[in-house]
Amino acid sequence: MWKWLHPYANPEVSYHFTGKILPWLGALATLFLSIGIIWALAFAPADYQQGDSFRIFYVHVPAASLSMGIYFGMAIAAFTSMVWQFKLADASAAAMAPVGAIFTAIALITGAAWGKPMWGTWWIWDARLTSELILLFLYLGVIALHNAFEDKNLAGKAAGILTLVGVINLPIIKYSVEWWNTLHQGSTVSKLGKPSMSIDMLWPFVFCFIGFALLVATIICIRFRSEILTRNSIRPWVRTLVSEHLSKHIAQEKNNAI
Amino acid sequence: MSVNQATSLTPPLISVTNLTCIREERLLFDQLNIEINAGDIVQVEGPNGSGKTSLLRILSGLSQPFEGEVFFNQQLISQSREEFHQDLLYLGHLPGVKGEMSAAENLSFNLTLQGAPNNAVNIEKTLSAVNLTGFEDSLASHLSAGQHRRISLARLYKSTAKIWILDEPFTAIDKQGVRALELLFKAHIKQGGCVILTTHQDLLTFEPEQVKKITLDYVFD
Amino acid sequence: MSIANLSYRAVFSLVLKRDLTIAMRHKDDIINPLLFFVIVVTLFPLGIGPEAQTLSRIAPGIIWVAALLSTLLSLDRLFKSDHDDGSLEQMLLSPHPVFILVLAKIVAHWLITGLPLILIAPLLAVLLHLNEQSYGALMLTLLLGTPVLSLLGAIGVGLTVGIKKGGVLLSLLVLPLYIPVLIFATSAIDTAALGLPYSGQLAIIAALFIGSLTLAPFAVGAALKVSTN
Amino acid sequence: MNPRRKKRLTIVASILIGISVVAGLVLYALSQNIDLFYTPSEITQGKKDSGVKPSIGQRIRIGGLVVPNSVKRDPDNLKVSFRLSDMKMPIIFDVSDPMITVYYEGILPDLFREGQGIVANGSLARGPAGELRIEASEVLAKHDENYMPAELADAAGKDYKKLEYSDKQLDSKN
Amino acid sequence: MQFDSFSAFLNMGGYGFYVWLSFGVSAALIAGLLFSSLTSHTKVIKQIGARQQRENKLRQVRKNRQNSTTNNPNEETQ
Repeated sequence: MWKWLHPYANPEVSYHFTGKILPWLGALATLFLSIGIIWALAFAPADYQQGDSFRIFYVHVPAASLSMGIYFGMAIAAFTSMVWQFKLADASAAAMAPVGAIFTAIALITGAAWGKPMWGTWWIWDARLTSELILLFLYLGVIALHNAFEDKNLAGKAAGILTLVGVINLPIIKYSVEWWNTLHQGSTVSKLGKPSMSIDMLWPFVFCFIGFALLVATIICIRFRSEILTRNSIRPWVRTLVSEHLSKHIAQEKNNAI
Repeated sequence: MSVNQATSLTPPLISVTNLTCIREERLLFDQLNIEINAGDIVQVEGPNGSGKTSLLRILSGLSQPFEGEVFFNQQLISQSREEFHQDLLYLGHLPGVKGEMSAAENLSFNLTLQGAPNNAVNIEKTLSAVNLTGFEDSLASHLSAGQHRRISLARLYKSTAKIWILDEPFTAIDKQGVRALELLFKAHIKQGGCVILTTHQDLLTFEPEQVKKITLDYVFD
Repeated sequence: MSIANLSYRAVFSLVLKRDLTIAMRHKDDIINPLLFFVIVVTLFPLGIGPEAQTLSRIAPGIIWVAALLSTLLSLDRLFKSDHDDGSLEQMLLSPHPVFILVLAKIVAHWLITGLPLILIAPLLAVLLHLNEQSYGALMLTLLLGTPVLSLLGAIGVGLTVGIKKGGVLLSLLVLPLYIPVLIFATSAIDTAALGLPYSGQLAIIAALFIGSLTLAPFAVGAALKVSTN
Repeated sequence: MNPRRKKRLTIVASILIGISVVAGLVLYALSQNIDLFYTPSEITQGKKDSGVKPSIGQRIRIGGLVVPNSVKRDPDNLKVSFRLSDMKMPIIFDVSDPMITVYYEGILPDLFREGQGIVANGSLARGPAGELRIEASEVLAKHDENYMPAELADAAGKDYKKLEYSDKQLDSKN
Repeated sequence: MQFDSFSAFLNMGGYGFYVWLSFGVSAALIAGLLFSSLTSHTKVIKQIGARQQRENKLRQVRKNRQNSTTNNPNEETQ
């Protein structure tokens, strides 16, 4: 079952493969994001209740769901690396952590900027916000652990353990805060009646969401490639690649000088 | 590189295949192959920082190599951990002696943990074998570094393990002590055990050809 | 071969006895976290003001946060000294499963730091004018919750024991993991103060306790293998 | 059974027992109603299962629906009062419904409006006529997950005007 | 187009500060991340290159030494 995956488990192959798809990912991300953001800012209708502040939605919601999604991906990578001793999985987890942290921070900041005019406060200790904040702490812990070990392989394993412990912790925290502070008492405190999101608001959201997802994929790809290089720095293919790259660089500088 | 292939009829006690070790992004050794049989005494040599300690830690299962496998009785050590550790005695740079416990308590705990038989009488005997008579009940924190080392070396006298992996066992030990240890090694390999050690001194009680050597040097390719 | 087949119970009590002996001869380990706990708790009335009503409202939070911090402070001793003198290596190389040794060390840690804390907590609660109805809840949550602190903390120490400046990193890793215990414990005590049943919160803390008791020793074992590499 | 097998079995069995105990405890906890949240009817009549009533002066958190036409604002300052009722469908009230009046001074969140669910933190007090009231220190409105343009909201007959504040009211705070 | 003028666009119906704060902070954070990711890739390549050069130099030194003593060049001997 895993056989077809095997060629991609080779660091060299995946380095070159990600190098090939990277420009396409980047171009698609730019396309979707520019359409989505312009549509969201200038053309989407304002919400009947929240007015134009509703436009924050187009950054906030994709960032929040991607921050969770990236953590989930990181946990899967940690699990694969632990069970199947799959070194590339560690590299991908290391590539995901900073991206996830930044998107969690974006979700928190945009959430606060939206909450201030709408709820009347920058911050509420409710289930979603608190668990998102803990998610940020977990990301920071994982990053700190990655940096604390000199040996990247060990760092990957240690961070993997923390990631998996965090996965169990996240739903507990979400649930615990729901009990402790019941501002989000689901159906009872929400408005009555159920009009779904109107279609001319939904389309820009779809574009924004796909655009952000592609952007995340692009950045993870870039970081993943650097991680592969650091972890395989003694391999001959990395050596030749580096020397080729450097000689090209030197030639370019000479050209510039002339 | 093999140390001894003459006795290929009996399977080697420890064998190592394609061992590669990287520390701090530096290649310490590459594609190392070793076979160690019962009755071998192996000395690992090399300049400082050439990976002697790393090799011993990988052999004992404390560290994982970048690549390659270590087998004990032709089984991966990660898969036969309990059997392997039952037959292994590893003494690293650190003596593993608690300052808050007396010499006798330290030895007794270490022996019991390892599963070696012990009681108050033979603990005292063992400690006297390493010249610690009279210090049995003093707290280890009141003893010197050399005495700490001797407490940890005392375990060798009671060990039932076949494989001894010793990282610089002679540091802080006087000449007489070194001689006693070497005699102990001799008895151990005669009984079908093996000793793997690092030391900067020559093993004087052994014939030079009796000691197998693994020489590590800086590798770049 | 047969000699080494010590039962799990024998190995467990061997390590437990050793750690308790060491702690008894090195009393700082017991007294310092306890003193820290007491001092942190007494700082709050000085900082907030001695108003009984305010204090009684925030008492559960103060006691729990102080317990959390003093546990964090004492965590360092859990594996650090063993790592520094090489006994940790020897334990990892013993023929016994690592989780049983780890569990014994964690239990010893709790007996040394958690238990004295529970014993002194009611006295401090008096100083903080804790609501009378809440004492039962306070004791029960501490009894079930402090072992969770030791168990989860051990994972953090296991991960950072090989790192030179692991102290700050340890709190970054461990404190987020402590949040559920804090929330449910203070919620239980608050609910008890209102005279409402708090068995739900208590059940969750018990679940956290049993869950971390079964899973944490394995996580710590894996973490120690990584960080002593 | 050989001792190694036996040991392994003990480990697996204890993990399984541990996990099932955890599951049992969580299920038990879920069956218990945990909240620190009072609805107006619970303040007057006590919690449904335990019958516990909050006492005067106690800090509580109340959640409910802002009763239409109950919002009274002082034209000179930021004082406001409104009545809260239990959530119910449709939003039609009669005199017998339990309601609690909330007093608050400050700027209400933009999403605050009549017929909307809100949460207020404050303390329970007794008014001049002996009735229960809440003196709120904080009023929070939750936004819902439904978004629509104003035209659609008009068609659906939604009330979406946000509160306006005069300069005089805003000045009174200082 | 939802807005009549550019200033109305900037004002965002009174929520300009919050909307532009959100979009601005997000854009800045993502740009920073993207920039650091791109530079870290070239940094890694340069680091590996530097180490390679250092090792080449060491190898050269060793070769010279070995030539002068004409020792067996095997790295691991029995």
